[in-house]
Amino acid sequence: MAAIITGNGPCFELALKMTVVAEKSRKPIREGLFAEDANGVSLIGGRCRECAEIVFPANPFCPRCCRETTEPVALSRRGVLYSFTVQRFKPPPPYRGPDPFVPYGVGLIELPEGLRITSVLKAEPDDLRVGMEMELVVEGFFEDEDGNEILGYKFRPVEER
Amino acid sequence: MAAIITGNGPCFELALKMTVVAEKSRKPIREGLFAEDANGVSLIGGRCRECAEIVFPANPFCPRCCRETTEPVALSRRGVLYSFTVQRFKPPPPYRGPDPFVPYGVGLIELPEGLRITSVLKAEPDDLRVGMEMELVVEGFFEDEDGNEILGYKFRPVEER
Amino acid sequence: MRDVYVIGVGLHPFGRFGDKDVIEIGREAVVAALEDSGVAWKDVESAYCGTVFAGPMAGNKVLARVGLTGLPIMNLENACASGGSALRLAFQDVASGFCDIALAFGFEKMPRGFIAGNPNDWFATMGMAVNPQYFALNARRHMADYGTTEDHLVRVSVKNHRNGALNPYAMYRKVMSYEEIANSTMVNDPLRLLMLCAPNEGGAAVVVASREAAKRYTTRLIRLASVVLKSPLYGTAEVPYIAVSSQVEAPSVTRTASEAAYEAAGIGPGDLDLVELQDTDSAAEIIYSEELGLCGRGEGARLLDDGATEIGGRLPVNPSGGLLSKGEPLGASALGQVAEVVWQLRGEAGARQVSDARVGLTHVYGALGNCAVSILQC
Amino acid sequence: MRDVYVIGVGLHPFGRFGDKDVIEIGREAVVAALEDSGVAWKDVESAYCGTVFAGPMAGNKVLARVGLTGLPIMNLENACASGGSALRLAFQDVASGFCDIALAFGFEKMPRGFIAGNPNDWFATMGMAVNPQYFALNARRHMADYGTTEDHLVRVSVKNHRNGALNPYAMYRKVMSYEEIANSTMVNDPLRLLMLCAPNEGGAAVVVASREAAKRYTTRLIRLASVVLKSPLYGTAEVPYIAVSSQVEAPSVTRTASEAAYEAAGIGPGDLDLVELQDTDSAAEIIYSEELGLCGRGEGARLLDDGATEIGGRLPVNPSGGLLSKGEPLGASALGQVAEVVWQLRGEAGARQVSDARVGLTHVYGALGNCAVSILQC
Ligand SMILES: [Zn+2]
Ligand SMILES: [Zn+2]
Repeated sequence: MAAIITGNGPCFELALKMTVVAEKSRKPIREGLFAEDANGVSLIGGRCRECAEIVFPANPFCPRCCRETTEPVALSRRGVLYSFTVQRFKPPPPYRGPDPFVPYGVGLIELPEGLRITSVLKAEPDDLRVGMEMELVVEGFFEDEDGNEILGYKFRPVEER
Repeated sequence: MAAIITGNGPCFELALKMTVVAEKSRKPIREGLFAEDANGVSLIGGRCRECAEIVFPANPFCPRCCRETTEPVALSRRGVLYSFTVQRFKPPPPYRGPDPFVPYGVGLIELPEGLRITSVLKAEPDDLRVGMEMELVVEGFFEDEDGNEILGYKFRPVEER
Repeated sequence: MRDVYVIGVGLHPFGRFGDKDVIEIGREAVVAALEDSGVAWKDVESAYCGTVFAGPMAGNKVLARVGLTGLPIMNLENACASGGSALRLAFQDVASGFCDIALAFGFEKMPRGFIAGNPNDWFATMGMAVNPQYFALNARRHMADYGTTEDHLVRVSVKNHRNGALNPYAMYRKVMSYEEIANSTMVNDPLRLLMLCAPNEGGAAVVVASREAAKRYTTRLIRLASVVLKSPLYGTAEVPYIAVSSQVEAPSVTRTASEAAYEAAGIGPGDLDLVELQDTDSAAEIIYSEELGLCGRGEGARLLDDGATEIGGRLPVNPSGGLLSKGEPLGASALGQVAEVVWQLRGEAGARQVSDARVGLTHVYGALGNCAVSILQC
Repeated sequence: MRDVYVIGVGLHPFGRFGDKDVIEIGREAVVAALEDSGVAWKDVESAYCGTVFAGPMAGNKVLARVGLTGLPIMNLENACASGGSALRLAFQDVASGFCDIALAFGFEKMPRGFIAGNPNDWFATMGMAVNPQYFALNARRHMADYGTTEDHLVRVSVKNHRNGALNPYAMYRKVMSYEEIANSTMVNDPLRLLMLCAPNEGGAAVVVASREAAKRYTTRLIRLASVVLKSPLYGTAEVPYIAVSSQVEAPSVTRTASEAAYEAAGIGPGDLDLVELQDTDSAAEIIYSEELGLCGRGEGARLLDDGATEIGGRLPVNPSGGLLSKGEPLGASALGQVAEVVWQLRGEAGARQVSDARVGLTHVYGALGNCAVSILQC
């Protein structure tokens, strides 16, 4: 059975086939952001029943139809780097990252569904170029007060295999 | 020589005849609110050179002429109680008063110059009535962090002598 | 200038709603007004939002959940008159021909407890600058000048709570007895807890339209005859204040704003069938009744004695229950009054219906003397 | 609708002013505009204030120090478009005949450092939601799409600092060399510190009037031909965002707002003699030049290569020095642009005067996609 790293979003019935298991030591930074099934971990968006528009994070409201017409959907794990930058200064709170501060990439990942997602990048800044293929990774961003590892998402360049 | 319990207001040359002496243990809650001369302590207002309008606290701006035309003036020590209430609950910060809270009177004092001043009252609530004569008292309101006694103003009913 | 009509009103109930998001409160009010009007969101051409505590760009955040249609959105903050300011601008957009359909909306989720004025630290530190103090000072002086009594103050609150018990959008939907009010905690003499309105949460929205546009949606044309916002003249005492001139006697801003509204509407106080006014406290209802010209100076308590201000009386005041029973979500309160007047003029006010209501007035007044008055007519 | 004219402008310098009171900053700007216009304060009939950080009722507090005349005062908060929103309303008051003379003013005393967006805690916690990130993402994509280079980004900043050195109201009145800018600290690649505008302090005010009223005060009639505020259409990427559709391609709000402003004014981009636009960063100047229709899509950098945007060029952009040299006090920045255009049209811009300037455009754009554009003409 798949490991579960997320629960349902608030006020939104997550329709994916998965089992909710409370796991103390690893927690998503926000419930409902991503989920793991037999094929691996995915970000969870919402797809409109009426117009096929995709939203992220999952949310019942379709901003194109202006009605609550979306249903949860696992998003593609791969996308294309639409643009990128490097965060060179430490963001103000509530940012939580390593101390001392370590610069990191931030990019827009264009998914084939027709959505660009802002994401932290897991890459050497010099390796980044617009148009390169990227893939999702879910990993720890920091530890919270109770010692839980807080999980967020990043995208990294797809490596040749 | 008169005891001095106030300095100049910011950006305002106080024209009263008086000497400024730093006195550590007793400080006015705001500089320039009141001063003492040979006749006793008075609140300091501003009187317009052009229209005789009175402002309190002293401030160069005459709100009637809409120009900086006022000069400092010692206000009457006596006035008439225009209205009053009793503060029955502890005001939110920055209020600083006795702990536990003690209710106190608040009133509007109409001065003969043509000004109504909101003031804490020093009186038994049951003794208050609209139209009674009141007189100024300057006294300690609380102690600050450095142990200074912080002085403010109150009005109390004039006693028969 | 063209005539302007109210074609839809909507409220989110006033009260306390736990950790419900203020943006959602606003959204529900907007959606309710749109549904009431029958107007599709994409046909609304401009939007004005009034709120004080909901944070930056709150109106944009609400409307992002209704739909991003590109319309101009302005966020207003004018204390208790925020909603009235939003209505004034929506009114003007339509009156001037800038557009045919405009939205005014407001919402709030206020901190609990009395609002602490803080004009200057030293003043608040000494124990002044607390709003109900000023209300009480006005009340006491009115009592001394005109013979208004504590009994009158109790009865204003009894009336408004009785009305509010009939209003599904009110915070306190419970009849309060004379004794409950007269024995409630003294807050600032002569004002007791149940004579003071509570800051709270809620939302309200109003859709206005030109005559031609309005006729596409309804046959019950309710004209927004005027909306006026005024700031005070020098010489009036506006909350909060440290001192006020008694050399200069200026008319109060409630008087100047209402006179301007009467003149712009071509409607006088004698034409009114109901009034929703800023009953921040019991005495305020009496004082503002006078300043709005509903009676002569000093005669506000007599209106009450005559039963005129009851729902069945000659000129019902606060048939909605007023702020005393609804509470006061700053950005929403003025638009909430407009919704009540519209329901009354449509004959949709249920158990609190004022019979034959054809003309109504709304009035809000707040910090630093901002005052908004509107007049509606069917 | 009547024609509207700008008859007075005034600025409090933009910069950092220690613990100087923000209300005083606003007052000085208002007084400067009144003096410039020759209008007596009591003759101003309505006032609109734009500010984000100055606290509740800030416009009323400023005007209480100018004089309590009873006029309606509205406080607007529309992020970077706050001042533009205030101008739109003052414009409409006069255009609609509601009044003859109106004031728009704005002021700010902003927290130091970059503004932290915070759409949702989790997103900021992960290290996104920082404004210059979005600017950098736009810049990088523009470079990839159209061949804009880091050299272009440096040269925009060189130009604007060179202009700003001639502007007594600018924060940075110093020519910056190519090397200083090209070697300044990298903030968000490709954007360096000296390619980003600084939030700061300042005030600005504009007096507008009907033609008849304007003629009483001046013979140099400068027409405010249009003022437009727009919010975004769905499908555009507005700061801050977590994700944006690439299925729906909507025109940017800068494009929709400027097209509406051109249409309302009956003036096209080809008629412009100068432009003051939102150069939050160097790339923004290039991108907005395209969205304002000053050139074709992807041709913004070519304008720079051709020298068109220099003060002596075909279409000077940000002759004031732009936000890059003035800094950005949110509530004041749009009105500061208007002041610059007015001085240019009057021929009063001194060493940075654009010769034969007869038509100018201002543009601000901010959080959640509020955009204001105005067009002035002499
Ligand atoms: Zn849809
Ligand atoms: Zn004077």
